[in-house]
Amino acid sequence: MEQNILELKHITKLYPGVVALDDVSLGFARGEVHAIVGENGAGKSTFIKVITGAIQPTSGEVVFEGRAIEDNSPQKSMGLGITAIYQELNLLKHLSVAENIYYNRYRKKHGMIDFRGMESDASKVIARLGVKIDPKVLVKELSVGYQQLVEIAKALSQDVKVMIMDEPSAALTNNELEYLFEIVRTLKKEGMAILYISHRMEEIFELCDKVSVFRDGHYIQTMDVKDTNQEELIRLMVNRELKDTFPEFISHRGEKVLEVKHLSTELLRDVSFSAYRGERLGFAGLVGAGRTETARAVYGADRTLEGEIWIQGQRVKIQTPEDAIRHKIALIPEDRKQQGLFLNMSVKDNISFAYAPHLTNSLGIIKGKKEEEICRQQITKLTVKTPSDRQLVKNLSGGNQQKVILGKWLLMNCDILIFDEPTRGIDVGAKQEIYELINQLASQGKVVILISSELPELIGMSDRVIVMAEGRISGELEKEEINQEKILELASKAQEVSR
Amino acid sequence: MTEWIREKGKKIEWNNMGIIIALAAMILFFSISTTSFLTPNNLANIARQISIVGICAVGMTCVILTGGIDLSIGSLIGIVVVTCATLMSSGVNPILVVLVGFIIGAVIGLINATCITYLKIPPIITTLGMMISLRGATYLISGGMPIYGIPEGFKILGQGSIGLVPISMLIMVIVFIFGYIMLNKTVFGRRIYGIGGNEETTRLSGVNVKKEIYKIYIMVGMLGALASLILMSRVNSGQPSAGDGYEMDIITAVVLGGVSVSGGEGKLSKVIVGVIFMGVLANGMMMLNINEYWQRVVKGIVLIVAVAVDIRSREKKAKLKAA
Amino acid sequence: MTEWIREKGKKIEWNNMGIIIALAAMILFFSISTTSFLTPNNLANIARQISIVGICAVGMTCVILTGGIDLSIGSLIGIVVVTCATLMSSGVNPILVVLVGFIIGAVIGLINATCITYLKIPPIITTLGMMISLRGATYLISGGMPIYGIPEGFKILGQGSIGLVPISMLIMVIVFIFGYIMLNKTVFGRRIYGIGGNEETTRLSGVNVKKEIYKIYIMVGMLGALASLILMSRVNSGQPSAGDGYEMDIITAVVLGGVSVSGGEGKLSKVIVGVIFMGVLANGMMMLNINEYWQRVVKGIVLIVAVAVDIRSREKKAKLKAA
Amino acid sequence: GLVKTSDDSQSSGDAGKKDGENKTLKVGYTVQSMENAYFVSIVEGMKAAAKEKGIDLVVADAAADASKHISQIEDFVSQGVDAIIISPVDQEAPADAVKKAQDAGIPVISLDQEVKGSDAFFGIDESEYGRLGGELAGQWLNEKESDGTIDEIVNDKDEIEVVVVRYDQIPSVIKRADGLKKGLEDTYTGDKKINYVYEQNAADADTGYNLSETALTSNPKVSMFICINDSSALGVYESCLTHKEHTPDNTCIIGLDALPEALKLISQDTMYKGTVDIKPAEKGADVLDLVQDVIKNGPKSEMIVYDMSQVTKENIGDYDIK
Ligand SMILES: Nc1ncnc2c1ncn2[C@@H]1O[C@H](COP(=O)(O)OP(=O)(O)OP(=O)(O)O)[C@@H](O)[C@H]1O
Ligand SMILES: Nc1ncnc2c1ncn2[C@@H]1O[C@H](COP(=O)(O)OP(=O)(O)OP(=O)(O)O)[C@@H](O)[C@H]1O
Ligand SMILES: [Mg+2]
Ligand SMILES: [Mg+2]
Repeated sequence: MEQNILELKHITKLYPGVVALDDVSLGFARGEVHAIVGENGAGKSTFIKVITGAIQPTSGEVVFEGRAIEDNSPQKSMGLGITAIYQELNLLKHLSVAENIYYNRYRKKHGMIDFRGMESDASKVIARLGVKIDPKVLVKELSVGYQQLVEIAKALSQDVKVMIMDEPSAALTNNELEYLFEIVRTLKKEGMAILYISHRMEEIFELCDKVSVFRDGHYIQTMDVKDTNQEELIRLMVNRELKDTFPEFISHRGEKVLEVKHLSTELLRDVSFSAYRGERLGFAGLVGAGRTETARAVYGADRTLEGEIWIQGQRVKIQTPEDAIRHKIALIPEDRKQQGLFLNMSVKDNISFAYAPHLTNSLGIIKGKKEEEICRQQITKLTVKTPSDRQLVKNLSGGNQQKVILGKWLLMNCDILIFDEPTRGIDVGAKQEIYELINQLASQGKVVILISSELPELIGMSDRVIVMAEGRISGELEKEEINQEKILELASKAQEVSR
Repeated sequence: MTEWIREKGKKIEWNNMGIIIALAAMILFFSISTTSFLTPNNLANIARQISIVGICAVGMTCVILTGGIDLSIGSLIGIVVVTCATLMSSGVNPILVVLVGFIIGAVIGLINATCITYLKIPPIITTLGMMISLRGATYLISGGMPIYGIPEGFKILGQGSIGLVPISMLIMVIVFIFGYIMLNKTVFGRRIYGIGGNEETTRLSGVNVKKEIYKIYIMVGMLGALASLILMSRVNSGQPSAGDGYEMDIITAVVLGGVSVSGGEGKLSKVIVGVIFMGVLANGMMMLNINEYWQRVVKGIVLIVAVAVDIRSREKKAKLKAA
Repeated sequence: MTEWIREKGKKIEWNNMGIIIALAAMILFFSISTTSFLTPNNLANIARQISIVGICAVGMTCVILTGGIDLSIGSLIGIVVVTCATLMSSGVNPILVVLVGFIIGAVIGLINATCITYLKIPPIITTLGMMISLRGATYLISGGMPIYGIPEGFKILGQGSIGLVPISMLIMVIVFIFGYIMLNKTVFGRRIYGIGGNEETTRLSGVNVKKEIYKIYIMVGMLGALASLILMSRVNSGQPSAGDGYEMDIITAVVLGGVSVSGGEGKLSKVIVGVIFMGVLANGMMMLNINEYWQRVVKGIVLIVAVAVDIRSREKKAKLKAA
Repeated sequence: GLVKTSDDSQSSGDAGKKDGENKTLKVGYTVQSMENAYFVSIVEGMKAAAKEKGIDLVVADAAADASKHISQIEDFVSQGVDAIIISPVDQEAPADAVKKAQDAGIPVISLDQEVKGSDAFFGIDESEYGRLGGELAGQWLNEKESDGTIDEIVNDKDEIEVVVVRYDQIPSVIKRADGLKKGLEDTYTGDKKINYVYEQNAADADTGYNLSETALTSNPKVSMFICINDSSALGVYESCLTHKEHTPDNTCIIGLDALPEALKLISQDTMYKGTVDIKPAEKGADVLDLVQDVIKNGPKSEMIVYDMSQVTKENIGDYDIK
């Protein structure tokens, strides 16, 4: 058998109160796309961070091309030809796209950095992903989807032997994904070893050759993708049987609750739509179509230039999130770290943050017992995996962080809930729990708005879909009309119009 | 396994003790090397000497927790002291004067907050500008000369004691208790942590961040005014240089108490230790009658060492927990 | 759509001009209201007066860009000045003394960096402790007395000019040019931006962050030493109080130049404007014969207003971009 | 008038200065620190006199930074002043700048401390200033000796415990503190040992208060405080008031500068026993006469010494205390 390019031996990683990896041994071969799957908190990200030297394992060794890497560090692993796209976006927000792509690998001319050359190179790499982003633009100006693409471009621009991708697709739509897959297949042919982490099962089957399953910090098993199927994988991951991916739901469209009329912002043009009780309204579109922008405008997070918002037949003024909450609107934001969490605060403090004013006694003191009780309920209800409610949120895995945000907003008991990419980075099991939750909310007569880039999810979880393109609404599909082709057609429609 | 995790989780709650250990070591050293350090009288002195910095430290903690900073506090003390002393010495009713003092403090806080929230000027620049201007104004009001003629009765605030317990210390303790409850048990306190931890998340959680910033800076201004009145009463006069450089002492005490200058992290229960630490160090070195120059050399080193010990102890805890 | 993004991208590159406008307005005002402001002599004076702050501002910019701060720079100036003056006055070869000066600066930078990287003490505390200790050491070395007897020839550094152009200004300009190239065109400079923008990302990009921090603080120390030598030559003596409080002037100039105290953002090309702004303001107010106390009041307000104008102009740009 | 002066005075150069009598004289004063009440008094006196004499006075604050003097002298030269007065932080640092000013035809007069090479020096002998204060302290001890009450103020080792309030950040004040001690030692004729239990820094009331509070706690028998200025001495006095054991009979506080509040306390027979008056406001006024003299008649080589007078309850009657 051909020798593996990368071999991990008996890796254990302990964190305070957590065994993130427990004696994991695994190897990776050249010219293979090797998927790693597992529930949130299974240890996937920890595993790849050990490979790149971003963290030091408590014990065990990383063997590259037959030799153990000593004193591993990002610097060292990069030197050996290992690169990674980390799950958390790792970009320098104040620097340009081009510079981020070539950061610390600058091309020089006369001893100085050649920004011109760098920019033209960057354009070419970005173009391979089927999008166009001005390489001079600062990263902070981009939406999450674009940032993810920049991150991918950064990895692709490197000439390496092992490429690791930790949920690269989380914020991408099918369009960009196809380009990404295309590139990955080319790289594979060139003999690169690729580690691919994703919670989207269909991607595994489309792209990967091998799949390894992790559970609770333990390595479970590796299989050839062609020898397995979705059900088996999921069973191995969650260690129990899961029912249908998208739970059954019968919608009862109730009264009209929310009506948005002629909403315009600096990025949106004349967006109008209505949402009804008991109905799950989906928003589709390509990266940067303006879905997030719409949600934020409705929620009062950004300034609107024009437009009216009506709630239950009454015109309301929503200029700040404070106003929105008063009108019982909640927004579960897409950018978890920047907009949803207090990373340095405990799980408890995160969950109770918005709800705290309802927990005070007559003196304005927060009732500690009550608070803890309520937070524990949320933790249990959402099965947040954390050693205690005092754990700092930054130490949770990505998926569990998302659950903490959900917990916070469910407490608020709002009428209109806008979920912006609620399952981004969430494992299949948890996804189902969230779907069930959404259905439950809808059947309680709440208004649910779901923004998602994962088409199967959107199709499976929406009773009506609004498709956006370039800041406008390009079409609306009723339940029976919803399918992939129609959505994609509408999503790319406006592009032609505006040219 | 679950039990084990749960148990470990509790340990995270342990307060990290580094700075307390450093303080204890220092107290031990001074107690051995001088005869009069550990006497009730001297402890009362220390209490009296730290009360002004202590009161301001509560406000500064809030500001730093939001990720801001207040460099104007020393000059605020100056202008409140000089204005109040001028009024008192010209016979205005002391109660009225105290009121005026608080109003000045609040107004300065209001201006700071307006610059920070509406003009979006970074706190460091806002309060630096304010610091320079207010000190100028203080000298203008006083003509550069100290003001005397404060009513005798007013002395009690800064000089009086109940038994051995100085009144100024009592006030400080009350301020700390209030601050503690506010920061840990009220919505306002949570929001202070929130703003410093992640302002955008706080805003999206329905908090009017600007309003909270106003509240914080006004509170700081009023605490500064309270400290000013104590200082004025203590020296029984209005010195135009009053409070000069205090901002640094206050910030040092707060940071020594483990509050992160980037905001969102820190505990008032440790800030009090920082305040005491600074007071004991100054007092102890004087007791030893160390040469002024050496005092500085030692002070700087002790500061660094204390923080190093504190950080080390936190790391050790983390390791212990992991094992 | 693509066009649209591209176009926005270009507009972002525009330099925001707010602080330059404020400076221009101020210069205009002083030129009209005094006869002697806009004379070659006076401009040369200003140039000489700002050179020390200017040189240090380049180093401080780097430190602040990484999200750190250096409060010890003023005391560093003190100790270098006093040590070098002592050596020179006792007849040591000036070239050797200059070398010693740079070594002291570098060693202080090294100590700062070690505390920050290995002991993980926040830069504000590290450099504050250093500031206090070094000043104490400076007084100890000098016994509190100024040191005289510096060779005549050494004066040229701080007092000489080539034609009307002061040598100290030339040095400052060279330092700025070097700094500019370093920050914008070299890998080291981009790493400085990276560390301040997101230290973890920078580390994961294969940068040895600790090593870079060392380089930065050592550089700052050496720039401080350079400034010290100019100051010593200008004052032609070793004053134990040399550099006292300079850290605040330097930080003010840097922040006025739009560098964000939270790191990662800012341009050296604007910092020089900040430095000039502070120099012109001080000089112009004196020319106008404003009362010293009023000068302070005005200075604080002007600072705030200048930053407000700068921020406003940036916002306007942003809106233009969006429209 | 301010706006018009300099351009023509620069072009017509010396001619303008010769008949300075009927032209407004422009004088620049670079002062050590406007945060110091002593210098504030000098400036006040100077300003009042300038108004009377019709002199255009520009005051600049060096804020205790030796290099600021240089900048300010440079600025004065480009403003085209007719004379410069300087109260330097340090005596040599501004020497080159002074020379440049002189080269530009501008005389420089030192006030308080001398700058090497200046055209005239109206100054204070700091050691003497301190010595006079120390002498008052010594005299008080001698009185106690002759009363026979000296044994009430000594500690159990038969020593007189003295606290020296110094301020070692300014060279001239270091001399002053040493003068204080010397004055005390030279004047005291008794045979008790003088023990300086504390020598610490303070220049303002707040620090003075903290200092004496601490000193009195560890050394309750301290009977004497000799301080480098009245500001700190007044703080010391405040804290002594809180110690019942300390009375005007067994405690002596000596300050310098003759601040009004200090004079008041001296007149009231308190622990505050004396201060030394150098009449800063008068000095500020007088220096302008000297400036005019120098402009007319050229440099003076002799130092003109400040007259200083000790103030105790004996001569306090000469002062007008409100
Ligand atoms: N710095 C840390 N301190 C403490 N615990 C940590 C830390 N980083 C990760 N953990 C814990 O280690 C475990 C594994 O986390 P990891 O991020 O590897 O999960 P993951 O498989 O990538 O999950 P996800 O699919 O949600 O990204 C989790 O329980 C997490 O809470
Ligand atoms: N602060 C900003 N400044 C400039 N452009 C921005 C800014 N934020 C977002 N954009 C751009 O606005 C467009 C709409 O973004 P939005 O986030 O609403 O899209 P989306 O449909 O939610 O897609 P995504 O999957 O990227 O979140 C994108 O082109 C994005 O790059
Ligand atoms: Mg992960
Ligand atoms: Mg989006």
